[in-house]
Amino acid sequence: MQQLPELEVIGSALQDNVRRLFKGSLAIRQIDTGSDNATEQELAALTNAYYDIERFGIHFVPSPRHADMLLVTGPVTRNMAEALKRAYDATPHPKLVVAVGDDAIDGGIYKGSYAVLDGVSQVIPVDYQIAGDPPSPLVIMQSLLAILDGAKKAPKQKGQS
Amino acid sequence: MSYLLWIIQIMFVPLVAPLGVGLINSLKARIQKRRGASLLQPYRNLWKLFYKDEVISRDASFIFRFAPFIAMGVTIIVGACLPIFTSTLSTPMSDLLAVVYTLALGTFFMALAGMDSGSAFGGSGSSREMTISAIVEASFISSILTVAFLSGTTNIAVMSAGLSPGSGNFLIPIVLAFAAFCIVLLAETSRYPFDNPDTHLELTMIHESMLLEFSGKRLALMEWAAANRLLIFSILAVNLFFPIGIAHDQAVLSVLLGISSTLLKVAIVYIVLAVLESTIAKYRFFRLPDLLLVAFVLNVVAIGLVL
Amino acid sequence: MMSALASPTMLIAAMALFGIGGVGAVLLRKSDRLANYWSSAFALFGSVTALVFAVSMLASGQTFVAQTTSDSFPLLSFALNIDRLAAFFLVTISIVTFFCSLYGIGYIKQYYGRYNIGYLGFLYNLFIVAMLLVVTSSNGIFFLIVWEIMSLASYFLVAYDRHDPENVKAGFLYLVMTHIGTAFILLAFILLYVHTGSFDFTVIQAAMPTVPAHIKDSVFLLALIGFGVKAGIIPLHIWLPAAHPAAPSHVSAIMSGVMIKTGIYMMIRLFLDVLQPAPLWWGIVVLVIAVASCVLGVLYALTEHDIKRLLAYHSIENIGIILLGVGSALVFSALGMSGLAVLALTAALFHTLNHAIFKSLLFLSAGSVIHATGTRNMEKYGGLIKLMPATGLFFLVGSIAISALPPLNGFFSEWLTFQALFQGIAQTDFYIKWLFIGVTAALALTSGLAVACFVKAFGVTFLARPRSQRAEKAHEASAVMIAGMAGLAVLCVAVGVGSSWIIAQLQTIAQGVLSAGDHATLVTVTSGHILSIAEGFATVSAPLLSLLLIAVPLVVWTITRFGINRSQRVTTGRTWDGGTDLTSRMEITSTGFARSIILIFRGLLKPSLQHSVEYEDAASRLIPRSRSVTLSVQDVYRRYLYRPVFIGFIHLSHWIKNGIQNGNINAYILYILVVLLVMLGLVGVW
Amino acid sequence: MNQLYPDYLTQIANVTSDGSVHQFVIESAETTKTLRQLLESDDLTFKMIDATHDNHREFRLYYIFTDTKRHTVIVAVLPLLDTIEFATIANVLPAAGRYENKLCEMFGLHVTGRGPSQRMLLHENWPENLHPLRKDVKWDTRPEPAGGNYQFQDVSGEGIYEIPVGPIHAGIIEPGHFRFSVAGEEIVLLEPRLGYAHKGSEKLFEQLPFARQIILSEKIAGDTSFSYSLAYCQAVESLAGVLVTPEHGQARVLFSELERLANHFGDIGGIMLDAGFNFGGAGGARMRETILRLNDKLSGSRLLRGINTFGGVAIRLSRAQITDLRAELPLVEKDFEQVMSIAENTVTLLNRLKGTGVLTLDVAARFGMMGPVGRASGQDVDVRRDFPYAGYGTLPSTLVPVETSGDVYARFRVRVREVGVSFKIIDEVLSSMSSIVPIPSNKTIKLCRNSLGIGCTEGWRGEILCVVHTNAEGVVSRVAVRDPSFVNWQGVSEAAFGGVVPDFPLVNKSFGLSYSGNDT
Repeated sequence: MQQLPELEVIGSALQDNVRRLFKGSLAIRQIDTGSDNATEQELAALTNAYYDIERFGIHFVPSPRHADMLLVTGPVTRNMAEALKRAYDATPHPKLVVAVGDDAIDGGIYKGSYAVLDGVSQVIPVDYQIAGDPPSPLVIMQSLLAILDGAKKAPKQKGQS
Repeated sequence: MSYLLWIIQIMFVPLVAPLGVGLINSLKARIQKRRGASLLQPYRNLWKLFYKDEVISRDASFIFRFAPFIAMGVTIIVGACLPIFTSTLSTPMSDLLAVVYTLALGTFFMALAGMDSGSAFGGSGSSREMTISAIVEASFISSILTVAFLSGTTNIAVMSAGLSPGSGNFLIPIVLAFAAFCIVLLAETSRYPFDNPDTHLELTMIHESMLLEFSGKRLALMEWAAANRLLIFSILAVNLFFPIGIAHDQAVLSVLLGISSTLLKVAIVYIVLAVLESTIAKYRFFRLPDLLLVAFVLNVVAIGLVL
Repeated sequence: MMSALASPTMLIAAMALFGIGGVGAVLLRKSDRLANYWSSAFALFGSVTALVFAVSMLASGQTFVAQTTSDSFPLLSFALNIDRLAAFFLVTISIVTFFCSLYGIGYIKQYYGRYNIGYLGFLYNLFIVAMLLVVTSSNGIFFLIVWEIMSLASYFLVAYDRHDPENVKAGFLYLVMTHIGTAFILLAFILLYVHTGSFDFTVIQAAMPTVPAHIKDSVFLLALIGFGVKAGIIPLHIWLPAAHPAAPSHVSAIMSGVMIKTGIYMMIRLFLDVLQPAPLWWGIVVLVIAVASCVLGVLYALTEHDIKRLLAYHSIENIGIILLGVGSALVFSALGMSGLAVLALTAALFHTLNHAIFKSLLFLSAGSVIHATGTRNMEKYGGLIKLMPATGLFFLVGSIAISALPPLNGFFSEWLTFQALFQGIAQTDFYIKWLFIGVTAALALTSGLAVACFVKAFGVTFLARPRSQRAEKAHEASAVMIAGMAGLAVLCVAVGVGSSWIIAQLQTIAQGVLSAGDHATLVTVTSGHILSIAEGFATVSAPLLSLLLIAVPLVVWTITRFGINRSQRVTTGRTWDGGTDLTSRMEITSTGFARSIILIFRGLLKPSLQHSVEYEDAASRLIPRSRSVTLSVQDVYRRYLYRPVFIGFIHLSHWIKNGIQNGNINAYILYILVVLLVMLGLVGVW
Repeated sequence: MNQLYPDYLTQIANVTSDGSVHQFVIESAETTKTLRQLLESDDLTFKMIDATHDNHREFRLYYIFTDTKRHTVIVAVLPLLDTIEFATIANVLPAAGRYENKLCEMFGLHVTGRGPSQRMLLHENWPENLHPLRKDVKWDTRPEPAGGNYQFQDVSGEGIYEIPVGPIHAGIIEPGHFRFSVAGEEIVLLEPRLGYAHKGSEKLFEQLPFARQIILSEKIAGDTSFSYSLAYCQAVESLAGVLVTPEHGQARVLFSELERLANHFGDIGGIMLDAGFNFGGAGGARMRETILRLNDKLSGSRLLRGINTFGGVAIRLSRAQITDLRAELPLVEKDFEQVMSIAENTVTLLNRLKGTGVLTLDVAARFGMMGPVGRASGQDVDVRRDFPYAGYGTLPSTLVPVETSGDVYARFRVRVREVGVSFKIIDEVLSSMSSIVPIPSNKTIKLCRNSLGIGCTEGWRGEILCVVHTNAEGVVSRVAVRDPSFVNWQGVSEAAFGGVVPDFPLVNKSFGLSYSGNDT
């Protein structure tokens, strides 16, 4: 299998961060809030044999109850806002929310449209963003690395004083 | 010495079980030409979950809250009753029926917990789990019964001591009962072709759909209990039917040999599982009873041959 | 002291207390409250007295025989024989009636103003007295009289809630079936009388060597059918799932818990005691019937969504399990293996006791649920554990016990039954061995299915969200009702933990029945209450099992709660629903839960599914207006057994005389009597 | 003049022709009769119903057909003057029902002659009386959430319960909701509810500058970016009279087929994965990734975005790139053949696929199912052959795989065979291709006034339609897109009916439909 050398570098740095912040296990719940399915495809590609994100301690989980991180894609359509809120509430602390893709950041090309709410941050608190339309798997991994590098400590429990 | 052995005996299943899951996942990744997660990943997952908060459905009752402790507790109890590395640690708890029904108690509460949150998936997961475990129970009991009659005791911890090592006459019934037990193992531990432990499709899940509502510590316990269950059944499979290497005394050397031979044999079971789960598709739900019928017939023939 | 308690005066006192309760209730019928309190109080006193008497009898090891004959009816004698077996059944009956009477005080209140409470109190006490006499009588004619009183009293109790036509129908079915049973029993006793010259059990037993084999066989079959109807064995069970649900719940509990056991009692009494020695095939027949009853019983239970019918079918299942013990005992004693016979009978007796306890517990808690929701339909329940936590807990205890899960009592009696069967496989020769292999598999299958069924019953009733407005408004049962259930729940735990001691006692009883000495002891209790079968083939320790099952989860809880991440916060939220609203229609239904198992056993259950769709526009069939689906399971017994027989009878009666089927109950009873007379005539010729 | 037209148009007056598009106006009263007449001709295939709204004037409905024999488009225009009512044709043409519903919802029209329908794209949070595609509704209007109610079909009967799935699924899947009514495991009714990915794209087209419209077209269904932008470009090219050179046609064929390959690999792997056959699932994902990387190397975009422009492709392909591609694709093909030979010999897999989720030809024909789904049920349709575009003029009919069993296996097989065809087509294209010089982006493109252009491509899911309308100033006044999923979704319930719940994901995956494309 043809591997990208940079992938290994990013990967092992990512793994260190996952160890540091998430005890070596980062569970991701992906939520599509009206994306065009391009970002989903790229996120799904993270699990294929090329990127194999699992080996860095990162895995996708079926329920928000199991998740440490919500990867939200799409501009958040009117019809998905409520579902997104519920998924956020269903996720136990500590949790990170990452808006993936230009649309998720601020609505992208759909910004202003009657049918969308202009990005994830309009509906739930967003911790980080990953730009791109869609961001490629490698970009997603680089961005995750940058995100985790920036996170000094394990994500704080919001609402806890 | 005996205390030390008991400590090993009790800790073995909960400590080793996550490693087994890691092994299977890693092997499956290799077969898919991936490198996969590290062998220790299941421990990390559990540890992480223990340090997460929990969200519990407001529809759920105390059943949901206590089921994980019962599920975990049951696997620890049963784990301590097994012939893990020696046939000398016997308790009245190691009775065949006590083990089977204690495990069933865990399933009972897990299925109730699946229904408790009122999610449609949890309910259908419970229904599927109970359907399979209801019809597999007869095969579970009778496949071990074959060995019990051969060794003259239903105490699974000491069963292997009763089996004379060179009894070639009993090879056929043992192999038949072992084959039946393998089907039981797959059904009881929610592996292929009964259930797909990796699936992200909520509509096809059996075991996983009962866990969709769990989070944090309780999820960790449920997943840990599932790993324990797999190890328990694997130990039963290798040490009841092929007790090669198992210690019949408490000497250090034989105990070490017992532990390493068990680890080796269980590893083989896990490798076979990984290969199986990579090379076949899951069965249709209503074809599964056929498989269980096969197990049942194998058992009847095996017991018939023993006597 | 002990001998004083074991004296017949105690029994007479118990009877008298029930009598005062019954008659007083009739006199006080003007006041619902007084009638209820009076009759229930005396039923409680009577039960306690009977319990004390029977326990003392067991403890002192005495046997009590009493007989009075009257000259005008030479065949009828008031004959009692209270040996250990009878005393055991007295214990079982009085334990159940005690807690049911306690529960009844609260439960009966719902009938105030609607029905005559005095009448209920009278029937209730009469019913209990008759049951006590049934298991103590030792004369065929006297037995039949009290048997009939028991049947009629229970019939009137079944039809008590007569505003529901279903209950009246169920009562009628029960009446007909029980009299068919009585007819067979009568015939059996007459046959015995013809050949032994007596209706007295001891005389009959003594004369047994002179009775020809084919007469014994005929008596066996007649008694099996006659008592089988009462016990509810398949296929004679059809009245049971109709009648038990119809009665008030505390009466259902007594009917399912103990009344059907009188059939078992008489089978043990006749087959293993009076008619001994018995040929091998009797045992095989009983085993086959037992297998059919337990497997089919639990499968039919799975198809039910009427909570009391579900429990009633489980009674059939458990009667099957008890008969597995009885049948094995018959087989073993025919083979001369008295030790194994004792083991099997001990298992049967233990399961009889356990079933009496947990089944009445389940019926009582089901009664509370029905009381609180006004329906027996489980599809209308849901979430009740939050509204009625005590009832929920008791039903859970009952469910664990009946599912034979450790450490409660049901596990240990099923364990013992399994041991009898295992020994049957190990120690018998080729053909019998295969029989036992099959029977063992059937029992394992049954217990697996029972667990599934009680996950369904408990889950659908008590967990998740209410499925109907009635369930939303459910309320906890009253204090006395809780007390009644709590007592039985405590017994489930206590009998489980103390099972080794109880099994040892029951073994003595079984040895007495089978006239086997101490040398035939297969069950031994070693130090630390370890129960050991056949010199260590199987061992289990109930106290240790109970201790571990309680302690280990607690330790796990303590460690996870306080040992790791103590600062963890637990919040409650909405059930994760994928982002939609969950309604009560989205919880798995009782029917849905069991549907897969039903489909797997479609060969036996013959399930069906019918669609019907109405369209907005019949021509284009584009938009459906309404859809409905009907799921059902065929009643094979009515279809293939009873209906042909019934149709045959109709043809016959048309042939004899047009219009003989006038639908009048009296006329039906008359027919039965006519048939009996004809049969008596035949016996005379024989 | 009528000799120019085929038989079915001879009865009709006022036919105006514009290249390969024939338009005529029909009377409201005559609608059903005229359309029925048209449908009687074997040459015509119903495509879609579209509508426009003029702020000052009226609504117009466009009933669009294609003549596969003559490669022409027939458009019957029904102006609605002072009315919002039009008669249904769904009782004659069931496939029309869904379009009628959508137009009613989005334009506030009212269809007569059949029962009420539920809303598809605008959910209960949207006010009943606000219709986004009307010109007087602003594109950025955001009304307060309305408290409507959506009534799922209720199946009565003791013991029937509902399983709600989504819109957030357990996997990495687009948002959509499935409401199962089940008897235990058996599905007695499946009602999909979509619209969760509705982003108002059609309205947005009217708003965006010309250059960004292509970008938006690529995002209708992100996995089909190239075919969508191609359909859009073709519609505009036909309005502007822009011709595409054969080389650029060939390049478009190349990218179309690469897109098909990548997605078919994904779907074939996905079907195997959903059947629990992990080896095949991993293989599919791996091969998909290989193609995406080739895409990246060729065009700089993994999902082939930003390639199409009016008149051809906007990227450069060097001889070396083409040679590389010709060397690498056979390796992928070999990998594919190896995986498939193992898959086709795995009994447990075939057992899951065969006989599961049958969609009969009858149902497929009734709704006009298309793409691999239609072809697996015996619908012999393929735009590449029936209505050729770009460089597809020479695709022989033998290269359109058709299966008849209509089950999951048939849909699986059609895709597997189509992969083979794609490799062939690519090979053919590459063998005659030397290098591609990009078309400079044309800022001064002029469109016909008051006209409509239609682009039609065979995406990997089936036929993609893009209709572009211009107003009196020659400015794009409305763009309508129709994803094949919009049609094929109607088949999912039919295929799921009577099956068991655990098989549904497999059935759904074998349909492989788009949510975003459907919800536009």
